[in-house]
Amino acid sequence: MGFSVKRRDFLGLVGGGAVGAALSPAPWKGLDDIAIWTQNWSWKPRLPRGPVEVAFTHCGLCHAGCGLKVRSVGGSPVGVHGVPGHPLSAGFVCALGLAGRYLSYHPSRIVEPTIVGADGQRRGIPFKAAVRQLGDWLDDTRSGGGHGSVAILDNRPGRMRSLAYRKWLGALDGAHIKGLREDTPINRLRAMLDGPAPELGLDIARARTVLSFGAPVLEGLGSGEAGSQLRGRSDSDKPYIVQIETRPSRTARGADLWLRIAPGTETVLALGLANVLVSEGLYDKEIIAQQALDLDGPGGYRELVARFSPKKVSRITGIDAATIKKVARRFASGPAVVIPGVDPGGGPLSAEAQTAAFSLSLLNGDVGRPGGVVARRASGTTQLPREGRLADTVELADVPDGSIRLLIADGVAGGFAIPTSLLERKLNPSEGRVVSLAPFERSALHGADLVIPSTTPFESIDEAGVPIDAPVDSMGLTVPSMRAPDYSVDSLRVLSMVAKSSVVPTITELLRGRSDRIHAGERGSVFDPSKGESVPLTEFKTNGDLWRALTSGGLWTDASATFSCPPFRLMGANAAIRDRLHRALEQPSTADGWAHEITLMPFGWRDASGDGPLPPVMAKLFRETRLRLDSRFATICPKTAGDLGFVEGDKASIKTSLGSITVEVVLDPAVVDGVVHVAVGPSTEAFGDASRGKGDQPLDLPSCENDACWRVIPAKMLEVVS
Amino acid sequence: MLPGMYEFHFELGHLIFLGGFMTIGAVIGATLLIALFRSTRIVTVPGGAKESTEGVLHHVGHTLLRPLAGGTLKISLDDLGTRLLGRPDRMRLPGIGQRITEGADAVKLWRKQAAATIVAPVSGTVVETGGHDDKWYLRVLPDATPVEGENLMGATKVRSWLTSEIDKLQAVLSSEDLGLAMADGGEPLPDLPSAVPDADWQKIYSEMF
Amino acid sequence: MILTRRRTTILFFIIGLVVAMLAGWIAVPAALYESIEQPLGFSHVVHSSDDVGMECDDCHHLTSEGGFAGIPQIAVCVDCHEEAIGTSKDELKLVEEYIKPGREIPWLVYARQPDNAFFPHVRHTKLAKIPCKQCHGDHGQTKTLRPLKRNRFTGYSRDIWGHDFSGITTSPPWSMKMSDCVDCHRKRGVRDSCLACHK
Amino acid sequence: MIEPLTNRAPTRVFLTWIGFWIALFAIGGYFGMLCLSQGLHHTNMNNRFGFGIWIFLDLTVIALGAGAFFSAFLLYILKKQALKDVIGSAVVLGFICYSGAVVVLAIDVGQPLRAWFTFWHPNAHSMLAEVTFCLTLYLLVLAIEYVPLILKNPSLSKNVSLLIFEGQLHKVVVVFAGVGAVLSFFHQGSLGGLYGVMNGRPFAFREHFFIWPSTFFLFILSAIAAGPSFLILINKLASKITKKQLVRKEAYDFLGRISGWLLLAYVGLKSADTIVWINHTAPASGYSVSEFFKEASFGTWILFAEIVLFGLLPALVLINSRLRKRPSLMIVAPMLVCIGIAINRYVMTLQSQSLPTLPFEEFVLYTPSLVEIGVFGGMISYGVIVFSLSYRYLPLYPGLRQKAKT
Amino acid sequence: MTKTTPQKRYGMVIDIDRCDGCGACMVACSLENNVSVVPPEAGIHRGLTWIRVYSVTNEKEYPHSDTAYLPVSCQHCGNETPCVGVCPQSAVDVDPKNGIVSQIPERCMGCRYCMVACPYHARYFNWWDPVWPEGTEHLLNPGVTPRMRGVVEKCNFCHGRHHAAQERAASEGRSEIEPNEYQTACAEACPNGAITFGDLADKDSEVAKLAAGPESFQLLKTLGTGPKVYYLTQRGWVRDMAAKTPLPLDGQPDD
Repeated sequence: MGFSVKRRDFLGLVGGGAVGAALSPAPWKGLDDIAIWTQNWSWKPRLPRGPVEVAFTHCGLCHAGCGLKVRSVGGSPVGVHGVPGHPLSAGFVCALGLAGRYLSYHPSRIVEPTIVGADGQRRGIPFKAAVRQLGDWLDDTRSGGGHGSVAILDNRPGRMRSLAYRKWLGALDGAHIKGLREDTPINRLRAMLDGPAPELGLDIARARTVLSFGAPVLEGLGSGEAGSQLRGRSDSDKPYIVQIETRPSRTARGADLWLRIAPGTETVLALGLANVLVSEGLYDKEIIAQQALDLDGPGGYRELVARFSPKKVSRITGIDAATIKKVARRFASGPAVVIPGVDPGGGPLSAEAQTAAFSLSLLNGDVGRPGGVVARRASGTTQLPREGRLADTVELADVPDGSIRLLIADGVAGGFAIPTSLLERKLNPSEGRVVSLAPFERSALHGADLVIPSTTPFESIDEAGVPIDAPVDSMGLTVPSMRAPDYSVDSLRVLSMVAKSSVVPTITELLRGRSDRIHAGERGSVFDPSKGESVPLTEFKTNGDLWRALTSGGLWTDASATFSCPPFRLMGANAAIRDRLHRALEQPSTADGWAHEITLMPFGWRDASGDGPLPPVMAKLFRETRLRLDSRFATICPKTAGDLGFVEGDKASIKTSLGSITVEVVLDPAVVDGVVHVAVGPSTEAFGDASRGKGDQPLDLPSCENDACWRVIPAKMLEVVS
Repeated sequence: MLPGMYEFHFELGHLIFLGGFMTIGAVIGATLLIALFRSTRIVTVPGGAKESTEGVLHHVGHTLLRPLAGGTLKISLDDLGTRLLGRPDRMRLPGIGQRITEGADAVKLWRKQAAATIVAPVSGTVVETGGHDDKWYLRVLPDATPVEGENLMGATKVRSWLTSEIDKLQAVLSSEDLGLAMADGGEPLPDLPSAVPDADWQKIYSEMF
Repeated sequence: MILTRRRTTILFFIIGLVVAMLAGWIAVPAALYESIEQPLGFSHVVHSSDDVGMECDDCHHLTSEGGFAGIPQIAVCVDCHEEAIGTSKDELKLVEEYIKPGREIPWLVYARQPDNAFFPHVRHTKLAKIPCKQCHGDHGQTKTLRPLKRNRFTGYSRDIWGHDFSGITTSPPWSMKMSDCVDCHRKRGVRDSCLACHK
Repeated sequence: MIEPLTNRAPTRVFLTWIGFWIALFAIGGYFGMLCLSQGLHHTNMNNRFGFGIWIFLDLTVIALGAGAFFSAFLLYILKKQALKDVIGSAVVLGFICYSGAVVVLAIDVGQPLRAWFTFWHPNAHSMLAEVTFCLTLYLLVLAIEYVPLILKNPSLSKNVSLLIFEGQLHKVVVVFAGVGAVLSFFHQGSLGGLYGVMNGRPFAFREHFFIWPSTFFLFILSAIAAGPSFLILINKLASKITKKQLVRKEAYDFLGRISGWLLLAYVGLKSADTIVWINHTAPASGYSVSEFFKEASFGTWILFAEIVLFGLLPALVLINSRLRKRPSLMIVAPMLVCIGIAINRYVMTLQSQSLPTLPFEEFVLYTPSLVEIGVFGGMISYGVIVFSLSYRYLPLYPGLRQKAKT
Repeated sequence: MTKTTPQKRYGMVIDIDRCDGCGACMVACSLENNVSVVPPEAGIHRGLTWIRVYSVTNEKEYPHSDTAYLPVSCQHCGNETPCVGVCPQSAVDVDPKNGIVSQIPERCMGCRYCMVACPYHARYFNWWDPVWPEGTEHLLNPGVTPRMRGVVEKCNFCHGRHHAAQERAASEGRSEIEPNEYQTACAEACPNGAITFGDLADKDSEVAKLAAGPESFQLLKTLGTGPKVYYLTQRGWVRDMAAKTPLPLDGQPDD
């Protein structure tokens, strides 16, 4: 009867223990600590601690050169903000600039020099061996090749660094190729002027009308000041924005007037507008008669334009004649700016379209007039301290095919996407080699034979860009706010190690040289970001003071200069372009070769320029919401979808002769019937998910035979049942 | 939750909510403790409800054994015994946890100066006692199961044994010339002692039990 | 009687009780907190003595932005300790291992609040005029630096929970967990919402 | 060793039966661990669907588990002796439903280790806090009511002091029945209040009486209506599987009658509430009810099904004593009742989240992922396992007397 | 429910006609508040976007097609705040001093009831463990703590900046902050100045004037939660779209 002593007492012991434990703080603190543990899991990042320092610099990620205020703790930036009152960016920083600091840790960051071996496999090699290899390739290229066999692809040609490239190329009889950028077309206008013309800028802020042929005017074109601030202004003399574009881009949707033209008919519309200007005499007859060299006579401009009556133009472009007349009259009513756009993904307009567009500016007398095209005096960027021949800068389109045997690509961010086929065609088929000096792997150059890591704009000192819409020249520095990793090396240092003959100066010497020359010029004023106002240059006693102001984030801006427009040719000097202008009408909007099912129009997001890497946080715009459609989606209008048998969300494949991509269909009533718009990027790999691979590359599709224009691509669209 | 906590402010919502919760918690705790407390001390509690008769055993000492779920047995007076004793004035039941052995006397009942001792039908430990006025019972855990013994009768044998017992009672009563104890159907009156007060119940009890 | 052997059960009960209390009050705290030595010895007394003549806010001062500079950077020490002045081995270690290579001293902060707590020193010292001793104790008069007692499980310093393991502190330096801050705020009639102190 | 009660299935048969359910339970357990260790992205829930199939499961199971408190209340307090047969299975069923729901909630919640915050920093105005309090307390009461059942197992009942304790517990069961009823009244109601309180969701928001929305009372009524039906279903199922007549006819009849009348009352109140909601509450917050039922997957058919097809119909069957005699109807009607309650919980949980509130949002549908279905199955199998073990080792059904070995 | 009228009522006014959907506010907000990036398979309903720009078209053919962009963040509802009343462990709280609805991730149990209750879907759940690219730990904003898996997070009007402004004011001896010292990251980053942030209770503040203006409208105003974010537009179809919820009881369109 009863129980063994052991069990009953054991229960007593346990009971006592429980009561004892409950009376001690251990279990309650344990409970509390468990909850705290769920807040401090080991993989949760620790916040940087320490005092916050504030510094000012410029953003080097694109040529807009926005001013930045950088808060950093312990030497690494923890916050990037705009600089209110900055002459160029007026406090604006785009999404890419805000998150630029994360690019230095992007998975597609190149951390060691790599070379593609004979077996086609890419493997790492030490820096010394990479430079020696580059030197060898350079030697056998110079021995065999003619002019332009060595070339440098420069995404921002106006910098001091470009001067050093041209001096280095001068000695090797190489070509300095201009990468694709917003202000590439401006040189077309300079080519139309007779005689030497200074650097040109577009004075959008004071223009009465802005005629944009597909330029992303309201998406941050140029700097914050003129570009996207336009939309923010409600004052009466705000420029009337006319967007001539096929795609319902953000600018098109936000413009005051959106002319939705049929794909590839910009030239016809421009000449149509010119027809109205000429026929209604809405231009200053005496001046134009003196200055326009090819106005009259057989095959002259007047005769060319006469054939583009508004009725005929409206049939081709799809814009009704009345609107064409209204736009032309508004254009002629005051200072206006014409911008033939360069789409970050769709590439430039055709040469004849650019010429036709600029002819309107010339006809309207806007060149040299405030509110139109203004001159930007070069300041200390034209000559190098020491002697030596400078290679001339050429357009990618004007480079003869197969002429390049060694292409060195300066991979600084900000250049627009270039189709792989276009580059390959310019390379010598047998021994063409590409060397990429870039911080990241870029899809256009993913086939580079030799890759040498360089610094990102946040890690190295360099010149900030000058935006397309800046009325005057300026000089600001991208003062490094992060420590450059030791595996990255400056491109100039690579060239100096390779160049046997001429001495290549370092970037700091170049910048200091320009700063001293500007100081000698005693022109313009210097903006101090910490105080937020500008001080005339004359108050800086020594060039050391100016250099100190610039290296602490200051910005020198030139004084404005007047510039009278020299005589010009309305149809440009190039005979081929003149000929294509004359045949613009015969070429029906859809050439017979294009009797394809659909017209593919690739486009790119202004601040996510197609193929480069992006800070992961940009995924908020592309992946975590549908605010921007990336390269996985294609937009067509419901009518086309009906014809092709697609429904929203279907998987479709877009095919051209060169390849195909798979996309998901999105319907948008504002798209032109028979057209499909696909963004060239960013692919998931751009956000740092390297494991996902490149994904489809819309820019692999265009073959762009005629003068490197791939904005309009005939293609087929097939249902992919998935 | 407690006044010391950060955002605790004596607001109506908190009072009702926590007050209700605390009281219900207290009620549950209290009842548990009471049950625990009771099982460590002896307190008699009113008996359970009527059970079915299937599987019941009778013991010659006029006690019934009814097996309960869980292997315990319920011992109570059989029908004849209750009629013989009616409402006992006093009774003494074994304590909970006390052992009873088969054959030894377990329960003592007094009725009008006569005392009857009831013999334990089976040996085991008393688990629960209960019952009021005439319906007392013991719940016992038998030492050995299954319970058997020659003094235990199944339903079949009990009928014949019962008639002999009634004849025996008849004989004892008649010796006391009290013939009136039997209801006309030959069934003893429900409460014999009150019906036949002046019989020598002490002798009857010692005879019958 | 069922519970015959009550006495032994009660005995076992008491044994269990005592053992649990001892564990709860003494063994668990000892095991829970690891004590870690500071990288360098440092005597506040010597530095604030008359011949050296340094003030508290030479090292622990508020920045212009109102933030608290906390424990000084190596740059502050370099002003005097370019070369070893005294003879103490700590100073030698300071010069050799930190000043020369220019490395920051990894001090262990006693009152380190977790990442999600926002404690504006400036509002407490400048506006509310609360002396540093109130929370940090008389650290200014110490000759050597006591080892940091850190909770192995949460990584918090023991100064947060308080040196009495029950978490109840009766006299300054007050411990610095949420309930302590709240009591002090409540005493002064300061009524705040969560985001006042949470980041 | 605890050996089973007599006349139970041979061990081999039992093992195959329980083996299957244990396998299902293991799968559910694995998926549960997956969610707890790696996070809730394995489910198909998203920012538009904070509550998914698990919350629907919890609500339905707790509503069906109301049979426990209601039969305890009827038996011990209102002295309805007919329920004596089913009280054992009712308590076990209730315990299974509540403990299963709590475990699934622990997996569903993002930070289960902080669950005690609800007790330490309660928000008195939150319905979910009230549910947490009363649910945990009632789970304790159910456990207390489950203990005597366990103590009745023959091998355990050798220990006399346990038997005595069980005897005492039995004596105080009335208190627990009362407390259980009060607790269940509140948490069943608060589960309903979860939805009626949301002034941000016009589909779910209802008129308030003092601080309780009408769904508070509707959920209680529907729970005590569904509880007895679920009890009938499970007991009939158990007796079919064990091929024994476990519960007497009167018990089934009584349960059916109670369930029928309560369901009728519920259907009446529910229709009244819906009418008020259609004409007054929803338009007041700017939403026309036609907009709520515009999508096919949640059309007006679901409202009709819930109230009429699965509400009124079974109610009419169950209140009619003649129909209650027919055994086939006594299975179909309770089943309809349970399905009706499940639809109501499904609609309140998922339809209110599918419907867009912002004008530029679209209607979004939700389908559970494999992991969610795995845990759902795991919880069901947990219930079957516990019930099977209880039936095998514990005397659930007093009527089924264990034959005395004579 | 603490119904004391707060001394300040911080709110925002977003001019829909100026917003062109560039998304700078979303990126600036995520950077300022250390909001992590979710894995690619997340899809559009499992992201963490404290302010989320919806694009809405008027469904018309060219040339009448028009698009409006609506940035929607937490509206910091002032009246019967839906999420405050439902959180079981008071992880959500309306600050009586400035009307900001706070969400404390350390107290949040992740039951997601507040997400279901919020009509603006302004609350986001960490379905994944927030992961930061290798080495970027020291780039985070020290003013805001990163969250952990299994908790809800929402816009708190960049409260890290409110703290910084308080510290700066305190260093000048002031305990209250001036209106221009505290501005949210989205308002600062917006290139077109579409977002204005300020104290609605202060009558002569920019926000209060715009909010009281004729062009202002609110989302889901008929629900009566008293949102503190106002939208401006001169485009009729945008206003009709916002008021798309059927006519309130009295039948007049809510203008």
